[in-house]
Amino acid sequence: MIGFPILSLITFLPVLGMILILFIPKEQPKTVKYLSLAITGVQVVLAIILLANYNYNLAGVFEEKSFQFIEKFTWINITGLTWLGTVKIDYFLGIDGISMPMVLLTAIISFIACISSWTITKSVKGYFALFLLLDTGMMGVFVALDFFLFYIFWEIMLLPMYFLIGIWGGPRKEYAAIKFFIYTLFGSIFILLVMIGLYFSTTETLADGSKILTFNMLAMMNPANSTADGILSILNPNNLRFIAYIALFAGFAIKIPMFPFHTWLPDAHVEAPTPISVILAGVLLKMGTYGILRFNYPIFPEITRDLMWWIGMFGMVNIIYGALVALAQKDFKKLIAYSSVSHMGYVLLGMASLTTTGINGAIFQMFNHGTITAMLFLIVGVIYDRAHTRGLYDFGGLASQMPVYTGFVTVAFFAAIGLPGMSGFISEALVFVGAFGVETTRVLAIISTLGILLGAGYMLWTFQRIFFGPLNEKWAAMTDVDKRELSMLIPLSVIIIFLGVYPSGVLDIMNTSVNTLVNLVVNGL
Amino acid sequence: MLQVGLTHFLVVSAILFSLGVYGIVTRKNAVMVLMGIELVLNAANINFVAFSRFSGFGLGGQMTALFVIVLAAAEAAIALAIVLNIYKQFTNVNIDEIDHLKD
Amino acid sequence: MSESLIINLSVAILFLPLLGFTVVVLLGKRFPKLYLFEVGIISIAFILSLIVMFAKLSYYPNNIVAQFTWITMGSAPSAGSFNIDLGISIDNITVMMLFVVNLISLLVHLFSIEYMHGDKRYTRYFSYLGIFTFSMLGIVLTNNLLMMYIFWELVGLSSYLLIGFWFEKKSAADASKKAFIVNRIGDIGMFIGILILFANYQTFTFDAIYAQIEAGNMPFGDSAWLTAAGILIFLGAVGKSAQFPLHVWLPDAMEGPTPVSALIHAATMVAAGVYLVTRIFVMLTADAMLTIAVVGAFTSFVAATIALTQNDIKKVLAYSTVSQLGYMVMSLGVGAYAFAFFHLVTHAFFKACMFLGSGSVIHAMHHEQDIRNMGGLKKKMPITYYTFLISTLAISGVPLTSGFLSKDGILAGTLAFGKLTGHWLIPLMAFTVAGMTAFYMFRLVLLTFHGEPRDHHKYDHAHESPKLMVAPLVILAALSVFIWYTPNPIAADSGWVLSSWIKTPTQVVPNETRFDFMKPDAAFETNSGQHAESHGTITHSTLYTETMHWAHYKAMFASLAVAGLGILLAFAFYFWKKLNADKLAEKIKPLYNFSLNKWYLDEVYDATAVNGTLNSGKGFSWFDQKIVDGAVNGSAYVTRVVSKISGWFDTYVVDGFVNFTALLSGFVGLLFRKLQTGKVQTYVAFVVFAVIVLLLLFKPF
Amino acid sequence: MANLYQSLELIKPEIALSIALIVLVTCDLIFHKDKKFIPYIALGGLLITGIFLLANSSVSGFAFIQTDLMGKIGLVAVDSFGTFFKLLVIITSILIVFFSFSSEEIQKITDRIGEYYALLLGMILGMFFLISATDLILIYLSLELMSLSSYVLAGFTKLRDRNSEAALKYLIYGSVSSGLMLFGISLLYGLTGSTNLYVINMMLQSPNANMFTLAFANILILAGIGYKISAAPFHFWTPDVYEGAPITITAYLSVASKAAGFALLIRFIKTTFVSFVDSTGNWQLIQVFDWKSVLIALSILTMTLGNFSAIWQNNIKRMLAFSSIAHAGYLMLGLVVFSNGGLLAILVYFVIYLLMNLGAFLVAMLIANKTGFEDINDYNGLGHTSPFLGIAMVIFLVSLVGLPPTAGFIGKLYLFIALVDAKMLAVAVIALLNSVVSLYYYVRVIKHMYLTAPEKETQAVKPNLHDTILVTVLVIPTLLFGIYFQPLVNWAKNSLEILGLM
Repeated sequence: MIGFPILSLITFLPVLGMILILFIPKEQPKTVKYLSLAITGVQVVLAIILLANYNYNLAGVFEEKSFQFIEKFTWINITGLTWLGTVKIDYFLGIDGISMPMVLLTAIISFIACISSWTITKSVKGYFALFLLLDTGMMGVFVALDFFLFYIFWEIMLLPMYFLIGIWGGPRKEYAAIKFFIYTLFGSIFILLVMIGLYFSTTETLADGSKILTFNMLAMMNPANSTADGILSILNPNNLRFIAYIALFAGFAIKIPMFPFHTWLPDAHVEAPTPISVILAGVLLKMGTYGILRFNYPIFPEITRDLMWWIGMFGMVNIIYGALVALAQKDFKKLIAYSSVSHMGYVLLGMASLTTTGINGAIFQMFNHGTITAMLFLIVGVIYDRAHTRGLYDFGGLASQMPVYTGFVTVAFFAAIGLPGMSGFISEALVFVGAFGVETTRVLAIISTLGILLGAGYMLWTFQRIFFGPLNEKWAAMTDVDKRELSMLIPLSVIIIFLGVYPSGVLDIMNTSVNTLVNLVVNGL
Repeated sequence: MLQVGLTHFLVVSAILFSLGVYGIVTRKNAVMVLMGIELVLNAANINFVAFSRFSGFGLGGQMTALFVIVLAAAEAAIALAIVLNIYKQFTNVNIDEIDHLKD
Repeated sequence: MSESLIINLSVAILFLPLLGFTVVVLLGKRFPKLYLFEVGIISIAFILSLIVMFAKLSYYPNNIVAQFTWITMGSAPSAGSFNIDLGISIDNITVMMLFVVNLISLLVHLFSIEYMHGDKRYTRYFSYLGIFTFSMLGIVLTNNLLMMYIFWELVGLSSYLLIGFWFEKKSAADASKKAFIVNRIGDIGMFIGILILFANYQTFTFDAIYAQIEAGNMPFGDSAWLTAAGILIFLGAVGKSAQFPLHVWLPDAMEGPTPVSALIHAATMVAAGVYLVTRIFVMLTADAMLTIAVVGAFTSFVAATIALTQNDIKKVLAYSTVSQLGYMVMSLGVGAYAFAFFHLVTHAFFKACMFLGSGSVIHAMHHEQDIRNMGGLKKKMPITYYTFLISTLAISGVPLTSGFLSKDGILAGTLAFGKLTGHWLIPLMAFTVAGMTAFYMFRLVLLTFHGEPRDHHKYDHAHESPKLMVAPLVILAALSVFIWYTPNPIAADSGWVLSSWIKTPTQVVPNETRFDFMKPDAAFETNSGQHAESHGTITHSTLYTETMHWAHYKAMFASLAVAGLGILLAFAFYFWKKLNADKLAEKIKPLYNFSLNKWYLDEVYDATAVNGTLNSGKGFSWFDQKIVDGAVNGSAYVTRVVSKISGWFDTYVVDGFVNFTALLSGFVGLLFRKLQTGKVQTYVAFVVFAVIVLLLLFKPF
Repeated sequence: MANLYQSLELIKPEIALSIALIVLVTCDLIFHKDKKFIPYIALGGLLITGIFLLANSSVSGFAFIQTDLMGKIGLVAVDSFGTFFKLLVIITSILIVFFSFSSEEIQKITDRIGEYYALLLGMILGMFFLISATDLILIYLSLELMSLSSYVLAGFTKLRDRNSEAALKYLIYGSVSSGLMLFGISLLYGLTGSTNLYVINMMLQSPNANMFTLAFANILILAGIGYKISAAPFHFWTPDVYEGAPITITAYLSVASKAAGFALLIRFIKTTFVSFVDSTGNWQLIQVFDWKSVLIALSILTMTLGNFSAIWQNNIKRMLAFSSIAHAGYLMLGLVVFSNGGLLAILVYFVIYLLMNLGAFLVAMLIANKTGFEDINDYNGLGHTSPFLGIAMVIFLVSLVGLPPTAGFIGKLYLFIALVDAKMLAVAVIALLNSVVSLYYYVRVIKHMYLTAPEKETQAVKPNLHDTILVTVLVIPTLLFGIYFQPLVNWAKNSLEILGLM
């Protein structure tokens, strides 16, 4: 174990940076940028330190002692409320195999988004301050083990995101920003309600043996901690667990975004500046599925078992529907946005299988979609920076004009299509293997394979539109990718190909945890 | 002979109250509206006194009525000052024309 | 030579082209001479594969397998512990394929040095050849379905890149996309098939799966699933080997550079489908085999009929490739395993030779591809002509050629199949195709090389290709002669290839799901294990062996007859001009339509590819346009309409719901606003009203 | 006499306030020329009152005990609950005095400045008694004392028509409401024979009264209190008066006067209609009137109406007026659960509401001072030109929405905890959906400040040191209580005692 509170550091370092930035005079945008880059860089280093010290054999999931890098101390402790007993909220951080890949992903994507933000010229100070705040929120969501803390991090992200889209976005930014805000807030009120409900249904045993109500999400997973009459307690015959499950699921589903809650996504993506699209697709969408795996699955295993077909069904709808809509798009970025909808469907499908393979695939797909879609958005950004248009019909023949760029696009596109040798293939394959292996989701898996075909369809169609054919003379002066862009595209390509060849690099991290999770959901604690 | 009892007082009070409310809602002139308010207050006063007198509750009710009368006077003073102010600015005291503040 | 050395060499053969690709693609821009590095790499790989082939064939009768664990899943709660392994398996077929792939790849590399000279993406071209070779070798070497699928997709990628190599041309870009997507359709089937097997056996490895099937462990407890798995995996082959109805991509793929067509779309990649079926041969049930046989036979027939009238030199070759692939697939379907693979090898050589030859012609004619504009090239390009002629003889099944040996075996196989099962349509189609093949191939030769030149301008500039281009032709033509395969030009069985190199494996599916003739008879069961050491033909039952013997000479004579007829007709039409093809077509038009209704297929395919629209009245055209081509091709109409509708749905309904709620809240707000009149008396009235309402609502009990 | 002495001991803060009022009025009369020091008298008086309050915070008991009645029941109850609200009022008042230093509107009237503070002190005195009163007559008197002062204050500046209009509307509406309430009181008196809440409670425990009349009386009284807390449908005066009144007074009305109103409502219901509090902190109502349903209906109506109307507002004061109506709805939710948990939620919420609402008004005032803008559409680009005020405004508004990590979230959290604990899930869902709706209009201000490009160069608003400190004083706890709310809850937890019969 490491001698310093590494999780707190990795989470709150950006806030520190934000405060520093507020003291840097407005006239020095360079300093602000380099400071942000340094902060996110240190985050990556910390994430690698975490990985290096990570014990692959500890499961976590529901057991406090097998979580790693735990930091836990009392944050709020209000005694003497006769009717509530002691109100105690812990500052409780820790990671297991489910959150570790997400922490890695967040660090990497933030760093790359930070490089991508170099082109920002409007109110640089404000931009990077908000960016770093967003970073803290994202990291916090993945490391928090107390529901209350989780919820705070979850909501902290809303406002920076609103501003980042709203101030630095495209023409319809105001609409997109508020739409994002309203949708996610709508989702999170359900999470809040369930959180309170669970609070009243769970007790935690203190050191002195007394039992108090708790927000500790690990305690919520153990039926032994249920109160007798809590509204979401499994012991209470009139419990509302089913409704709570749906509410919680809906709250997270909006973030995924799951059909039919997905319409905020294309708008947000199209209007957001490139780095924010990268963050949005790379990390934020993962929070939805992460939340479902972290809360819905272990806390409500019996309902998860009942609803697995439905989860898979929504996954399937996402896959097919997203792909079909993507086919009809004329805007490059919108197309990528819908492809995200489609790809997140695989995550849902894999999760629905309730098998190790499927859930491994789902989490791996979360990671891979993060890197691949981040790259796709960077690619859109490259072309948009030069041409100031994203219309698919406006281009043509760029392959000869920008060969290096085309090379990266090929990597990203084929990774998105799920070409073997790239990370996306492994995760999609695992998802299908998992979903197909279970009777409940088998038919869904078969139908979902159509998504592979449609994916190839829209991706190749786009590829042809933009890169093939005779060069559109309008873009004869277009330059190939520069060093800064290379510095973003190369690491992502390397990650994508490396994980395509050596998927165990990520899969091994989560194996133990996923097995434990599946066991918990399928067989109970 | 008809014995005048509590009920009669209450009926009078109710009528006064209703008249007061009616006046408040329908009169155009601000002063008339204020009169309506006085009627409502006095309806309450009648109640207090009547209850105090007929139900054997002691003198509390009658004392209350005194308080209310004093307060009504104070209120009237402030009200008239404000109405005066209104007159200065709007050159009339028709309260249905004073509707600049609205949605 | 130890087993581990063979393994190591094979791995080296596999990864050398990848090295070539990586180096050339990354540094090719800076060092334009790097294509030589790629060529060198392939030469080394070829030499290694030669060594491996001889070592394996000479000293190791058994499979050599090496594998490692790729992904560990730990111990899953319900399924127990399982891992995903990758590995290579080297048997005789593998090493022969290694040799074939590397040889043709090398020759194509050499050919391309001249052919592609001056192209602006010259080095990139060679790097693509490298990645293709790598992917193809992966398919050859794999010992499991997952790796098969992985490399399957990777050849799809390299095919995509190479077909679209001249992406400035819209047709090339379209063709590359079409190829990838049509292949994907097949791949999905294959993927589901693999899923069926994995879901039941928790492994991707061929041997492990077959061991479980042999143990009577059916997928989901029903042999129908086994049939389904077989057919679904075969769907992958349908895509890659351009079988009906997914064959539409291959003719379009001729948009790629001609050497690429030779390497990928004639000799190697398209044969991967056949190779896949040989790999899963042992788990095919009778139903699956029949399906495969029918698909193969039908494909070969459809393609042959189409090839009869093509005028683009590469298109003719492309359809002939489809037709020959259909042959191989059919051969596997009827159980003639060894001949199928044999034909794969011989076909690879002579078809590569033809493609390279056509490349040579096209090169000489300044990228003229229409045979109606050629003629008389024999004098100008003698080496090209003679090599082409040898290959043509081979494909027509003229004795003394390799093609005769392999084709004859296949025909015998179909004949035997017809006799054994009563499915006579299959041999009928097979023989018809043999005749048509001979006809259209000779038509091609005659129109191209004989007669008077029809485009004098181009003819005058034509000249024999440089040495680097003709050398591969000569090598390949030489390999199309029987002597490399058997000392006896009329009995392939007696040759070393069929007698000792290609061993027909025993099926593992339960007896009741096999064809009768595939069931081992009593004598057989006693010494199972050694049966693979056979005398050439399928040895699964004595009945079958006898039938094959019965069929052997009948098939030979029949095939000779039909081939001769075909050649004769070709000469009659195009050399002696005794018959006028145009007139004939005019004269027998109604009959033509009626009797050879399949011709429509060709027209419909052609028209959809060009126009995207065609009146559909006949079942075929409808089927073709809407489902086969329509779903994927340039029109992609159905998909588009659906996606448009979903797009609309998304904008107006899903989004609309959200906006509607916003609107509703706005409306409610407006309603409330109406209350705020600004008149204080109204407010007071509201209060009084509210008091009354509250009193009515909450009046006690 | 001992009784009187003890009583005076208990109402020391009120006495201090009264003395401050007298001193202020006297000084105002004596010094004609220079009145600059007058506000400091008010400030001093408020501080001394505050100190007395703090000193008194652990004291509880009845003042002015009427010995002729059963037990020790007084006119004024001094308890921790009352002290809590009085402290809120004092804090608000002190802040408002500082606001007034910054306010251009108030600074323009130099000659009548004494009256302004005198009226303010009078109003505070009224609120203090209102908070503690346990007798209907005292309630009515203190309500009137408070109202009469506020009528004048609403129209105090007389700078524009709208000041006078606001005053007139407030006057008429207020008078009618208090008239209705008085009529209700008279009926209640008639039914129970007393104006003392405790006595009424006892009488109701063994009811023989006419239930219909009782309901009528209750509703009339509710109308009076509802007007004070601007609960729908008694809220109609609020937007008009808030818009018309000087911004300092608007802010004051929205917090202090609402606090007093809520204290009254809670105390009135708790002491009059609750029979006992069980061990889990639930209040058992006397089964004479269905307060629960009435209050649920009103609170839902209030928050819904407030939120939905606010969407359409362009004037920031008017928008904040509707927002304060909505918040009154949320606050009433704390009461409808009828438990100590709900009461705790109200107390916590009120402190937070004080901070964020005053903060929002303060920023709006500073902007209006400099630019004259009260229309949200004129705020375009202000966030960029005035970063400090912009960020502060964002924090206040986000807190009003109730998002973490601001204090507003904690307020909402406690409310919902109380609701879920009482298993009133439907109400909780409605309230949550309402808070989503509220996002629209709060964020609209943010949108205009940051997202919408201004048509012309926006004037930068640079707050001076005084204003900066004032804003900071409000921002810091708004953020701090969002992250570390333990002291706040502990304070509220110790302020739940409402003197009653038990």
